[in-house]
Amino acid sequence: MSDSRTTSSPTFADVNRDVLRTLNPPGNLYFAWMCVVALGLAGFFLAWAGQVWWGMGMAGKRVPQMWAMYITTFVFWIGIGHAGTLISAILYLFRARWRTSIYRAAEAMTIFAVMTAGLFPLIHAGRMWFAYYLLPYPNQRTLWPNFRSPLVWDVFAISTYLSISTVFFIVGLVPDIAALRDASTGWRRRIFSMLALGWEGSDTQWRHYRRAYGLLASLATPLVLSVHSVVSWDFAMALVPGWHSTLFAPFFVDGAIFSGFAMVLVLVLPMRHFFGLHAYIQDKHLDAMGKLILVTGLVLTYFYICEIFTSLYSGEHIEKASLFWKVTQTYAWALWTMYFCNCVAPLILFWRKARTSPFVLYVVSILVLIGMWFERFNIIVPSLGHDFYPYTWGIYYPSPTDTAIVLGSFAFFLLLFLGFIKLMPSLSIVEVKETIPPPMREGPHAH
Amino acid sequence: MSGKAAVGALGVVLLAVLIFLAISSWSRQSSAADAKPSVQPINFPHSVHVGTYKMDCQYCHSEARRSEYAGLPSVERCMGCHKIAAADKPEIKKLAAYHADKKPIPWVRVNKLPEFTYFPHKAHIRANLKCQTCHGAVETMTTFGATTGPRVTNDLLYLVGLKPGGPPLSMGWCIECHREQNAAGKQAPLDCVTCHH
Amino acid sequence: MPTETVLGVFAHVDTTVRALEELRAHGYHDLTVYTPLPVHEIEEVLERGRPVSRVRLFTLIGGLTGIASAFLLTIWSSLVWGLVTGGKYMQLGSGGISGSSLPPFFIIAFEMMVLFGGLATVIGMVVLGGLPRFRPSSTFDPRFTNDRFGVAVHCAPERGGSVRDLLRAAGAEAVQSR
Amino acid sequence: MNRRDFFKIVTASGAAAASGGCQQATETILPLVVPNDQIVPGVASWYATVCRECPAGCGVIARNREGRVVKLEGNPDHPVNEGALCLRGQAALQGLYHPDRLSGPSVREAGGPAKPILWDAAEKLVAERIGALRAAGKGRAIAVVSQLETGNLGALLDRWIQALGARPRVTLEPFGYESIRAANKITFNRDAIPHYAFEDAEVVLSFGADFVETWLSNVNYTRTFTRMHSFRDGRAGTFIHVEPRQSLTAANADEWVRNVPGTEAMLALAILRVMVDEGAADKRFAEAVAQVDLKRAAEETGVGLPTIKRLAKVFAHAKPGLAIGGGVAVTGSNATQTQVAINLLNAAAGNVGKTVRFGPDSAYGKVTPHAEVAALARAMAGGEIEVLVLGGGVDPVFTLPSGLKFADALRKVALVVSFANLPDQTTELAHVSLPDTHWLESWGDYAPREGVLGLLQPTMAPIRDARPMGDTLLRIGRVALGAEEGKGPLPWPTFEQYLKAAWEPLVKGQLEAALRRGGLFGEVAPVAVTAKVTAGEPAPAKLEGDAGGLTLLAYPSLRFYDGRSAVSSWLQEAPDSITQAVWDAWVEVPEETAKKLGVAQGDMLAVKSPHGSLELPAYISPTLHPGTVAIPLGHRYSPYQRPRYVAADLRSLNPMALLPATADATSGGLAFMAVKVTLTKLGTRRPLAVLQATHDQDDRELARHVDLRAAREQALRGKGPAEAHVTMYDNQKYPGYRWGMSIDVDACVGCQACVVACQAENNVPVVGKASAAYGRQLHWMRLERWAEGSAAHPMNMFLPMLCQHCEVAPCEPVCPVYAAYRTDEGLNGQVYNRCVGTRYCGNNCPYHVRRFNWFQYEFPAPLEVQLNPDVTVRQLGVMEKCTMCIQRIVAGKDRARDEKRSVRDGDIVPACQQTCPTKAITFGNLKDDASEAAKLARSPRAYHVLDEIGTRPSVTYLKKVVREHA
Repeated sequence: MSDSRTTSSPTFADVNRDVLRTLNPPGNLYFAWMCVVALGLAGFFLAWAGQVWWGMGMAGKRVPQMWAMYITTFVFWIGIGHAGTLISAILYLFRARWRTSIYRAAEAMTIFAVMTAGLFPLIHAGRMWFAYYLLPYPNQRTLWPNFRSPLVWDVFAISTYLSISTVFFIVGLVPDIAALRDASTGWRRRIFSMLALGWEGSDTQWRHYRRAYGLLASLATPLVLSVHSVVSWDFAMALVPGWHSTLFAPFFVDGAIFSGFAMVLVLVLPMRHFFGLHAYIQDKHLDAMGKLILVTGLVLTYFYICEIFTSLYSGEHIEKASLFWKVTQTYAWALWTMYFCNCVAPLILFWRKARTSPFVLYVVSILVLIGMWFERFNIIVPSLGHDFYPYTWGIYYPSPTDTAIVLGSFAFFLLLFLGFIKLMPSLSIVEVKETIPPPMREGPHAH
Repeated sequence: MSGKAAVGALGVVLLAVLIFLAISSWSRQSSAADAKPSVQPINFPHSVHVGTYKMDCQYCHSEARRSEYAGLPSVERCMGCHKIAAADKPEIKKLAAYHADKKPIPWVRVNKLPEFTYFPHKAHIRANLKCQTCHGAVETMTTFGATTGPRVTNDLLYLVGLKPGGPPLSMGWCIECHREQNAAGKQAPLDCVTCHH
Repeated sequence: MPTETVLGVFAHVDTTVRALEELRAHGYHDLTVYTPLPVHEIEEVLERGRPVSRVRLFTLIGGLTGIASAFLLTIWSSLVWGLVTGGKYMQLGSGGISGSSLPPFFIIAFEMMVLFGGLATVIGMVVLGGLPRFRPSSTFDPRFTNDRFGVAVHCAPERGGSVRDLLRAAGAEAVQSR
Repeated sequence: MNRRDFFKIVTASGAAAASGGCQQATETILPLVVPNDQIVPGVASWYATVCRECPAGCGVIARNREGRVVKLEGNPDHPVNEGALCLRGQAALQGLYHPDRLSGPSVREAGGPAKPILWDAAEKLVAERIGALRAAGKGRAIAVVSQLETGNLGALLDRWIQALGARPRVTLEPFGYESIRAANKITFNRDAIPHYAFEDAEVVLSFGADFVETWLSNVNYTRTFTRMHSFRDGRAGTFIHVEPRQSLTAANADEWVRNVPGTEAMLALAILRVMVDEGAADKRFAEAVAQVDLKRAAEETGVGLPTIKRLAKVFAHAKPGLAIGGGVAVTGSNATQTQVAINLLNAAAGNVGKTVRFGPDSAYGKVTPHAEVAALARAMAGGEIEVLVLGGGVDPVFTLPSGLKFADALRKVALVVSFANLPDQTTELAHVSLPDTHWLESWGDYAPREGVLGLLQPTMAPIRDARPMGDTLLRIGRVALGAEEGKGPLPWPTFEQYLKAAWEPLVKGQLEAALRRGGLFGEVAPVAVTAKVTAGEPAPAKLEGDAGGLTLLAYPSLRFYDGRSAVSSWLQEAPDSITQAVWDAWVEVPEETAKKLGVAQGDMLAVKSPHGSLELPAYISPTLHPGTVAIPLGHRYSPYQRPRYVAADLRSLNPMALLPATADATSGGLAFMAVKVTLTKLGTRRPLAVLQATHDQDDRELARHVDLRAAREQALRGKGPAEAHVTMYDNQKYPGYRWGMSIDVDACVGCQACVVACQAENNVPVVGKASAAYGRQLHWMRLERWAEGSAAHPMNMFLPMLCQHCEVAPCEPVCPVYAAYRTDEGLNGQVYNRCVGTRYCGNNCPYHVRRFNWFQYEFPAPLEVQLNPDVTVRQLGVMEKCTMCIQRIVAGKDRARDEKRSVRDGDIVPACQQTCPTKAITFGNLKDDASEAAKLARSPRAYHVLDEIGTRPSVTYLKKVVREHA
């Protein structure tokens, strides 16, 4: 991938054209991917239907691993869902301009990841047809959810996160949809007109818009940090050795950012390649992303060390036994895979050439995603497998049902994302324009 | 294009599975059967027995004071009066036929609580509760019927801020009464597992 | 009073800014400026002397409502049954509320604050920005969402001519009356 | 009496009421046709009867709801079990409601399938054959085999036999203890099995007698053993057990002595020799041990000389002691010699008359010796028998050794009439099947020992078209004799009338009272006996087969007895306490041998003897004597369980397939230890479903122990400082009661009765082998075995683990919907209908006692009739756990309120406590300082499992007391 196309700066009209070009009718490759997605989704829903019909026993769970791959994948997707809002909110507040070309895709990824994650509590519940009991709705029995339960905190945190991310996303989209509206005809135009809410880009609209956007960003920032903290408390609030740790909140947030950025790269690099967006997603963007992955990876390594250290230093027999078992016994392969993927693999990003090489970045990102999935797996399955009570120690084996659902969740995510890139501008027209020099009759000057 | 066909087929499969999920989920929602005025094998008018002849409920439902169930009168007990009383009426002839065949009368159940609910009549009779409190104005019913148990519409009304009160034999309705009794100094349990075990 | 609206279409930021400066200098304050993106230079001219957007008030009220309703919901609903879990409880007795399980409620309060605050912010933006708009305003041109800037001046009909001249002089590509 | 008609109707409607999670669209309710004062719908009635699952004859009371029996409990008035019941008794309901129970009489052409037939026709068919034989003067060609019937059914059978001139009746009880009788005849000149007064002994020295499992009367002896042994009762006696295998009884011993199998006689005489040598026994016993060479004995028994000396010292000093013998290793060719040696030990120590009491003799003394069964088999094979009548409860094809070739002999009989009510290996070869009623549906009587007359009465109407065996035989006999009812040698119309007539002189018109009590219970005065000293020839048992092979120990199973209880899926799923395996059978292989063969647990082994072979998965035992292998008796899958719970049709699980038809020459008893076998690795695997991941506590102190001396000191000083709980929060207030439980680990013998009782009471489903192996069993209560010490001297602790009802319960706050919460009365409530199934509570419970409904579990008809109507049947996807029998608590409070009082200690008894033979479990109000549970919770031995987590459980455990010298 050459840098030749990035040399001359595009104009505002180029931006509109380039971005709108991504919405052209898709080619065969796209449909080939859709077929893969269709297969995955069919497996996903059939497995789910089987599980509802025959019971949770279709999934490989047991005593003591009453939670296993569903919650693993749930936390994984929630983690993925962190990069988007982080990029759009925190980096917005820090005025990191390199965010502009990737933030739309990242935000979409966030929403879809959270939606995917949101399926898992349903899939996971033994009686999902009563899942609405978790919502605080007034009813004749005067029964309410237990606000002391971390799962109810999850309900609040995740639904708030999904709502605010969606709002943030839509607010960002409005001016772009207006541009879309003005560039399209027929029924598309009618739909876009409705979605654009009649946006015109007048000065009044812009001033409230800018203020609202800033406020949303400042609300979303603590939210991002809180969501994965709350998810981490699902574990930290429990007694299970290997879960009961105050370290978990920052540990999870960092891991979430780490995996989120990896997922952004996994999605953005092919987009850049296939849509020819090299002018907007430049090497400096990749470099910045690579640095972030490196830093969060190093922080994560620090947390791993802390985890082991506290467990050893505590002198707590059961904690130590749990750790020792994880490191050396049945699931040791998963633990060492995780250490390799999350601690060793990102180290290559110390090297600048690696940070700007799409291939290396892609490989590292995939490894990071694998590693982060295994991190959640290692927290859940081996910890439960060797906890307080030796009588019930046991090994969890995934069943075809769990496997189909976990793989199917990736198909579900891809369906949403692939659909999105063909329906909505996956680069922010407005914000990309902000990064290129505005048109000046007197010639460009420093911005 | 095969891809488009696949996407279409996927849509159909997904729709089918979603409908399946919805139906199977809904069918597992164990709600109490809401029985409308029922077609009974013998048209038994409570209004005549309770209203006109002022019979005590427990004369027929004699288990109520000592058992979880109120009980139904044995065919023998029905015949105790109806050997003579109104013996020529067509409905009573049906009763006599059951008696002659030594067959129980297959009454259709009207009041039904879900299987996970333990409701002892005994404790409520001990607390001097009137049968009509729960079963309605039986003395006016020519055909006994009741619409009982929780209803989705009821929860929806609560959701929009109305308080229609619990429908009869629903949990909210039980609880309301138990709370009132406790406020009046009686001991009506409010512990979940007293009724759900 | 009848007014005339004059629309100038610009291709460049600097010409737009110039036109705005000129218009302000000539006392035209009833302006609508269309830009495909928020432009710092243009905002600088327009925001001069204007109060800060009231959207933040919406955010504040929304956030406070969220906190209050979260505490109301959690505390009240805990008291309805007063159930004990894990040795923690909150019960309403003759001596007031006994037991304490307050700390987890702060989490709910935080989430509700963000949710209500965020939603209120958007409502604020929509209301204050005059959205949703079902029919395009008369001065809007589809190019304004692409690469053109528009300055619409609302003035008395008799001053229309001078405004047109002013806009043209500033460098407008086209000047129209709407 | 019209009660039975009545039952039918109510039973029919009761089945509808017991439906599971699914709702029926329309439901009809059926009133009774005729009112009945014995039954109030919704109120339980109790009927006393006698358990016939084994010859121990415990008293049972059956809880009848709406005409169907839903639970069995021990009869508290019955002197044998005093309210306790073992797991087999608890599971008898599964036989009653077995889906495969024969639906009516049937006939079968040779080799063909069974065809239904009408009762009259079937009876006629048999009667004509018998009549013809009798007419031809060939009455001797008629043989009757029944299980042990000491009462009037036996008497009636004998009258029938006499009337028809048939061969004397043979009773078939695989465990007949003939050697004890023969030895008693030799030593005490009394052909009887005495009553052993465990409770009066200070030291019990058992030579293989597995009294916790099957020996004579397991509930009675477990119960009285605890009274002698448990620290709680202040006795703290000593129990020494000699056996090559660590059986459940051995696991409860203070000292388990692992000997070479078959050398018990030698060891007993060696002990006697030491006693004589050291002057602890009368000189007249010197004659008996003249030939005993201590050194050789120590060598051949594999028990060191110091141990022998110590055992002798301990036993001799006991005032009194008790020596008993039994179990598989004491059935060999020298069984009678062993028992004689044990008799001499008892006599020498002066125990006879004190702890060994003749007079109240055991019913087992009336079993016809196995030699007679063998003679019958020979007669059958020789074509002498033309009609064979097999009573209910006998399954000779399965329970007799393959060396006897009983099946072949059976095929030579022209007409085999079976009264069994469940299909088994024998009924498959029967020509006419006339299903007997289940004992819970029958009249009868049974005397487990002299002086104790138990009465059986129908506790419900037969759920299948079955007729009492007595009635059928009476009718057949009359037809065969050509007599009418009321005349001839068999005048009685029914067995019920025969029984009532026979009881009239005993009860003098007070039969109702006897029925209510469960029988007539009296004491028989001990009879004085004098011991004759005979010289013992200390020879080890002779074994057939490959001299280089391993001795096969085919040991009786606690769960299945001789196999008759194996039809129960509850028992299949109640783990064997030692191995914690469920469902499958296994071959227990010593570690050394396993290493040599290179087998791991679950690897298939072919076990070969000269008489047959078996393929079984291996269970590697670190404790088994290296020269042996052990296979439990009685394992089989009954047909209905095949598709549902296990993958394959596994019928050859029984080690009887390997045994020769060897009998002890003196007593005629069947030798269960008679052969050496060879093992071959097959290379395939059939993993065992073992519920306990490890028997090593990993220093977590789940089950704790204390030395006897320390325990005594602490008991004198009282309780040390109470555990202080630091908390920032207000403590919970208990306005009324606060329920709690105490479990004495010292008393618990690990018999699993509580596990099955809980399953019966609380509608706990059966999950099958695959699910159980994968940690998905649903038992609310489990019995853990924790082992400490070396393999040669292990110390086992049995820990019943159930919901701890923690005050600071980790399961509760994590539940998002309050389905788990703490009640005002100190229970952890679980509201099934609120549960969404997040399983968070299950993860967070450090004890892992919460159970999840992974599937919609079924109760195949008619087993659903057994469901307790007071307990919800849980839907798929919900969590469940021990409720401390909340339904019993509610009922207890209701009773108290009726009587306008508060609940008294002992009013409410959960199912586990109720059935416990050792009274290890005590439930009560912890707020009441005087309650038994509260007192035990303050004991110096009290502790909480995993108390360092701070869950503050309501279940208090009491440490096991370890005898120092052991």
